[in-house]
Amino acid sequence: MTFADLLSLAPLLIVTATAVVAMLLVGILRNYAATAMVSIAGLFIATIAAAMMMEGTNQQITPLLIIDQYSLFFTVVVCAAAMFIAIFSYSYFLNLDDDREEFYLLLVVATIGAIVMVSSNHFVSTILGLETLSMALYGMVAYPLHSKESAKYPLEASVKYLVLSAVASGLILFGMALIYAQTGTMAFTNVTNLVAPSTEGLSDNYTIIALLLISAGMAFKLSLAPFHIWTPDVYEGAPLPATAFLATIGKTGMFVVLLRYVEISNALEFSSVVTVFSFIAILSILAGNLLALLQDNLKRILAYSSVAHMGYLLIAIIASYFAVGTISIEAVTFYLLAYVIMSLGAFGVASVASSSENELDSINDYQGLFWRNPWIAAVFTGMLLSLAGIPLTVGFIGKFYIFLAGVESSLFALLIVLVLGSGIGLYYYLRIVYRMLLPVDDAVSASNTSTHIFGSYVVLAILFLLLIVLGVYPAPIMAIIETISAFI
Amino acid sequence: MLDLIWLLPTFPLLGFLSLVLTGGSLPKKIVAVIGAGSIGLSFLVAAIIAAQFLANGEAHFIKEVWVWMSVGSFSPGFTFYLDGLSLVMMLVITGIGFLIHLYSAGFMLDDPSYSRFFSYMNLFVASMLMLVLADNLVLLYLGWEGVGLCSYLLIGFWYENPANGYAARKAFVTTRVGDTSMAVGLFLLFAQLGTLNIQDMLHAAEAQWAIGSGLAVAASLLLLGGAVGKSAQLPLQTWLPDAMAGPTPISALIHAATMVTAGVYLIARTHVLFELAPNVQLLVAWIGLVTLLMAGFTAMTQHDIKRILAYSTVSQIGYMFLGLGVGAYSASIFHLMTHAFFKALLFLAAGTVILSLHHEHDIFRMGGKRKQLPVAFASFLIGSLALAAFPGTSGFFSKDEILLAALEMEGPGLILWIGGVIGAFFTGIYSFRLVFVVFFGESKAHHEDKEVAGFSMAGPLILLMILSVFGGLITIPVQEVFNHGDVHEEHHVSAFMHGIMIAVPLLGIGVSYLFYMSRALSIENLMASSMAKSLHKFWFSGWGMDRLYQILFVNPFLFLARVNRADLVDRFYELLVQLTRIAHKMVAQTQTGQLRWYALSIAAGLIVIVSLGVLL
Amino acid sequence: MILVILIAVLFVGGLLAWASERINPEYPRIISLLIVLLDIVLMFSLLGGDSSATWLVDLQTDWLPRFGISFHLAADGLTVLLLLLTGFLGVIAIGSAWGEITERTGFFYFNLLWTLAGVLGVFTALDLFLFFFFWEVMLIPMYFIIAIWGHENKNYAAMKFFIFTQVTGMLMLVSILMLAYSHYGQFGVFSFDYFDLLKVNTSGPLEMVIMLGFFIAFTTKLPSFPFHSWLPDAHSQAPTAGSVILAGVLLKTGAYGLIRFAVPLFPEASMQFAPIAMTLGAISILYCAKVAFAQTDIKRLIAYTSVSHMGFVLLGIYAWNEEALQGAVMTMLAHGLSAAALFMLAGGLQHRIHTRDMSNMSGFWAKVPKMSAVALFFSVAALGMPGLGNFIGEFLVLLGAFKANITITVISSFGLIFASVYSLWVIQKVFHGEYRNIDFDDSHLYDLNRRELIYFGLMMVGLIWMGMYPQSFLDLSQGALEGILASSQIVATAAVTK
Amino acid sequence: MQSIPIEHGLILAGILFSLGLIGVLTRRNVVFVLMSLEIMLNASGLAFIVAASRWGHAEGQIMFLMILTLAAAEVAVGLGLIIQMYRRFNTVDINVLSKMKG
Repeated sequence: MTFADLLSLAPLLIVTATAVVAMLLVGILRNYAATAMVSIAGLFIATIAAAMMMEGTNQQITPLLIIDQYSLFFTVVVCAAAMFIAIFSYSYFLNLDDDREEFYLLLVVATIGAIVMVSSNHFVSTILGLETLSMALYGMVAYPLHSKESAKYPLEASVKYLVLSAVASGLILFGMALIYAQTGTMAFTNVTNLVAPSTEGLSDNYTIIALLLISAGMAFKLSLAPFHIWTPDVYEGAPLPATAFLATIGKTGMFVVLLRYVEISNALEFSSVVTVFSFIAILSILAGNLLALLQDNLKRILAYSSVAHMGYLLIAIIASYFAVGTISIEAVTFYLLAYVIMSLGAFGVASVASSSENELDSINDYQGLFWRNPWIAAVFTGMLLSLAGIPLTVGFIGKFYIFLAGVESSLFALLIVLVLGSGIGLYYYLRIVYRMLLPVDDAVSASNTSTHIFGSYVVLAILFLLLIVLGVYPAPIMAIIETISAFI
Repeated sequence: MLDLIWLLPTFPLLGFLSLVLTGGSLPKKIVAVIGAGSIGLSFLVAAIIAAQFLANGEAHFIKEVWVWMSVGSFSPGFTFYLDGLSLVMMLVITGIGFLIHLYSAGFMLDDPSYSRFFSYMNLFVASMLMLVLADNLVLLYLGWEGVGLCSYLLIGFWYENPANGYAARKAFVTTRVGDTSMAVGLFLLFAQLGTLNIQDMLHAAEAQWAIGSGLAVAASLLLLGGAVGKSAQLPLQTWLPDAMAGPTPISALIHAATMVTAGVYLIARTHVLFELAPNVQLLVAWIGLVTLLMAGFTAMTQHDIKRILAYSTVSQIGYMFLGLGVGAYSASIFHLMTHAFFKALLFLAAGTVILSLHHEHDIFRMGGKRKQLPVAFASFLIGSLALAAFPGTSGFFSKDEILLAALEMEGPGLILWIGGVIGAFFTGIYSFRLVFVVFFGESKAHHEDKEVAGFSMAGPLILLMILSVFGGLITIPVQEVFNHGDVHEEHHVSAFMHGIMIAVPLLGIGVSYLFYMSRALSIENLMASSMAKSLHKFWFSGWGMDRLYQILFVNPFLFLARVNRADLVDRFYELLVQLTRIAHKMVAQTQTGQLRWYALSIAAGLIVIVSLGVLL
Repeated sequence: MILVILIAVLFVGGLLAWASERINPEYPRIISLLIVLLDIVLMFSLLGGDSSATWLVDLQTDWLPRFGISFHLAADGLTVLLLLLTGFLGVIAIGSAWGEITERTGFFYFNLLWTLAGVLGVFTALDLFLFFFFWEVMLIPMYFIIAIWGHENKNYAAMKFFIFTQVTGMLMLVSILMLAYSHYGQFGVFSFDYFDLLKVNTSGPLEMVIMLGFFIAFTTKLPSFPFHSWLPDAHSQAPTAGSVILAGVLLKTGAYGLIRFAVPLFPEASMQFAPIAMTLGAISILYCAKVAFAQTDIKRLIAYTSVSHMGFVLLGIYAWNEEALQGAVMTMLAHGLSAAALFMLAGGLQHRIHTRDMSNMSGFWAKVPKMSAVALFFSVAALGMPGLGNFIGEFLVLLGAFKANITITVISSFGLIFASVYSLWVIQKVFHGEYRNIDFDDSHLYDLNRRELIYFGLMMVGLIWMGMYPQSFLDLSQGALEGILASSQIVATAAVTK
Repeated sequence: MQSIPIEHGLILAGILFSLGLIGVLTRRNVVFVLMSLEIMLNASGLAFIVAASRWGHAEGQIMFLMILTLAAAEVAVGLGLIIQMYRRFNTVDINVLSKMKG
């Protein structure tokens, strides 16, 4: 392990250091602001570092980690997102009647896990990252456990999440074991045509089962149907920052792993795997959108919509097998980025409006927001329209990519489902928008007692800017994504 | 001077605009001056133009004002075409029109919306002139629709009464049916002959189409559809009697003298087409015959003074169609002119009667009015004589020519002639029935009435009387328009036939004398039999045509409209929405909140995808 | 460049109008009026260009090079006509909102101007991606206009409007991508540029499928049976200005799309499909005329008549010969004015007596003669009276369509009769008859004021101009249409021989 | 000596795994649920060892050790939550945690 290796591990190390420093700080003096500052600063530095390293870093560090432009790109995304969430959570937890500092600890640790995931091309690092992330998330989900007001749900959410995601981890592990039995290596490798004469017995079906077990586990983490059922409850029960983290960073990390693994292992060579993936995609799109249709709880709506969005992404993954170019990979990349931006925005608005004591998670709470607080409402509208895939927003470009990938691989059945799903989706996004347009209802607006922090507004502004700029002139980012996608 | 022909429609148009834009703010005097004056001016111009045109004796004169639209090969223009035919029409329209405007100036004097009335009238005259002066069918169609609109507006002039509105809509929609068929005819002609300029079109048709060729038949049939619509012939005649809801001058101008004869004009204008389709031309004759007979029967049963005249109009136009059908174009046009004279006279007179009797329409509630209403009486007497083709009157000459032409025609000619003669007989009956009942006998009317007839009303009546008597002596310069197949020159008919034709109307008059004057015969006996009653009822209802159409077209349309008010298609989308909601409810059931159930779902999902993967 | 300015002016103006509300709620409407007038002035500069060239202006710069997507705006005669119509109706719409919209004026005019901007974009974009971009952009402000300032059932209407157009829009996106991809297949590079895609020769079922994607999107916006059912709701719920823009301009984008894209890009498929399309047109004409007659909500009635008139446009476009196309364009323009005017009248009535239910109305002529006369004029125009714009359009359409398909044309021409039935029915129901106000308070039932008279007067003049001297419009569009026709020459001949 | 065919090992692991899963499904007591999770994780650990023995690697066994620690961590967090749960509801029946649904 040379010094160069350490250098290219810089972002990871910086974040880890942040965690340590924060921990010591908590040990020395309990100061909410200080802890927050430290972690935010650390994450910020990590973001910058990763961004600066992107030029021409590309090396395998130990068998476990691959630091190439692709992983660095997502390191940037993850760190930035984590930083934004940290900023949101400051105002959110400000009035929590309990120790508030540890939340940042958990958040930073979870970020470490995510960074490891996006840069892993080995089973061990995958598991390491995944579990680090999950462990921390259990804590984050359950965090306001002791606080009297909102103490019922975090516990339930956390237990559900813990049990079920442990099952999923079990699935992944078992699948990995089978693959290992087939290939003899734990690094991501091609798993096709392995039936060597020397190894009696183990037929392709072993491989397929193994792949499906892994996919099932990952599908759970990505809350793809039919493994999505936990999502709404956990989203609803968890405090908003934790939900945001789970929805954005958690999903991103897992999806990058999925992408890498599918690409390297040629899993899609097996037509049955393609079938299963298509099945999962269709199911997720329909189920997600249908479930969200008449939902009144904002967090649950976003949970269900995330199910649908993961389904959209899966289409691109399937397409990547049929396509000649890298368009489908770019599609996945761009859409992930877009998804992070818009869900961060949506959850951000919610968490700015809420606090740990009272979360405004019923869409009725947002009635008349457009006239009470036009700027927030504008941001929220932007995010929702983006989620619905309307032009002028980054969400549209993402949809465009997915459609293009689909057309390129002529997956028309999936595209029709995509169109249907988006059509249904419009309904519930517009329901929220319409609520905000309604005249102000004093009873509701009175209940909004959150403390607004300047920082949160800045973050929202940044996100909104990204939303529009990437939606109107995405050419530069497209170029970047085109180059980095070559590394998959 | 001829170049100024575009002034003809311009004056009335200006009158219309000035009246509309001032929106009834002008004093009535000025309104009357503008309204009648504009028509007077264009009559003046018309007269001068006519004189000049006849003087330098060209066949026709064309003046293009501007190209209307030019798309590909299709380029109709605002182009006026003057020849004998349009000359006659334009003189009739402006002349009669002027008189009637004059009359209306007095007649409508106590109507609140005086200027609205005149604005519509002027617009009407303008479009009517467009119609007859157009050199292409599109411009003609413009006038055609324009007069239709004005007739709608004027029938519904007293809009407070929904009945009038209904009559107006009925008139417009019924004629619109005909217009549509005419429009389709235009499309066909253009698609086939590549032009809608009337003369070029006719020449092209002669050149390209064999006699009796399918296209010719189709084209002439479609045009005929337009003609019967406007001219209230079978099967579209039902609107005209109801159109009497409008003020009486309207009935005189639009529904007697000018607009309703537009169909005759159209056929005469495009007679070449009809000659290319002999069967259609024969059909024209038959339509004319049947219409005139049916209308004659009905006229005998009516007792609303205006409806009687309306049906008589229908029947007279039937004669014109008969003439067109047998190829006596100039005769028909001649009859058109004379009919314009005496029918306008009759209507205006009827107007005086009605006005004097405080809007009494039922002739059996009148009677013995010849003392009180001398002018009206004189007008009615002369008008009816002319209408009944009393020898020497204008009506005699024109109707005579038509019947002779029919007689001379080989094949069905004789039958047509007989029918026409029978019609003449009825004409005699109903026209004098009207005269006798209204003006003779003892006065049934409740009040001693003074005749309201200022100069502006009496003047036109007198002029029209003169025209009705001596109009027959005018010779109309339409020879070279119809130079082929015209039968204007000497007829070789036995004196016996002549005798019949002269005698029959007198016979009719006599019959009505016996019934309504001397009471030698009594209606009561005639009406005794139930058979007669029902027959009378049937005729009275205009042969039940209204009922028929109500059942055939109106009711089904209303029914369809009613059942589908909510738009089936919309319901379909509603259904989709409902299905989605149901689906949502079903899927939402899976979110039980039970951890073990969740775990189970994962296991199940696992099993599903693994079996999918392995089995496929 | 001028085109960019045209659009940018509106976008910026919208923001200005919104911002200016803080200073004084009167400002937004004044500002936006000035902005639109300025835009119209700029538009006239387009007319200066030499009319010999098909494309008066043509601007192209890279946008998303990764996919050969360029920012490509261009205008030919047809475009200019539609731009002017948009500008004109923009003014009219602002006028109709002048007294009606009293709260949140800033945001309202912001949306209004942005809708117009989107429409201008749609009319000028020659890169299909850009076209789609604007196509969607013009919807969102419209959604806000309906959803915020609409009437009792606005949420439903706005939602329906948005979902219909959006879903079909996505179908079109798929088609665009398929087309672009087949260009990639044939030339090895991505391009969304109109002229490049014209070169692509797709054929067979694939072409049909792609074409259908466009067709559905455009006929939904047109709208045509069976995709029309969003329109009555949108119209009856939208504020007057919204209806004016919707009926006057937005519907025309669908027709424009058919003329510019659907047919030229897929000549063969369109020709195979023409009979079906024309049949749909005929059905729209008759069916919606009938449904219109049955309505009691005056705005719904007018909405259905719009569908019926748009049926003529569809008929004309797929007859695909010069007369029919010119007719379709004239119908678009004339209907733009007449429908807008009728909606303004209906809106005016609703503003005065707070009901749209015709069964409550009767004999208004006695009460509001000016208004009644105006209404009479426009309904007469709507029923296709010669001498007014609508007649020219419908007549030319039928004239051309007759060459292409006799049966359908004859059937469609019954629409002329139905049109007279419903138009006169409105006049009878609302303005004729005995005046009575049992069901509403007529304290505010005053006649047209000067401002309204000016707007209606303008529109009347427009219609009469179109009716008496349509040449000035036909000449503008002629070059463009001939170009489009020539581009699918084989097809045109095929159509005639059919 | 003859070695055990790899299938047998894997099948055994599979059976263990399924047992664990069934346990998670059937048990209402959270503690037992956690134990069933343990079984699942260890089953996959066993599978790793079997595979490792096939290739004669050490990696598999290292992986097993990692899984052990991982499972321990899971249980640690889990037990913490269970205590909270007991404090609040005075029961460890998993069904009390079903407030959120729909």
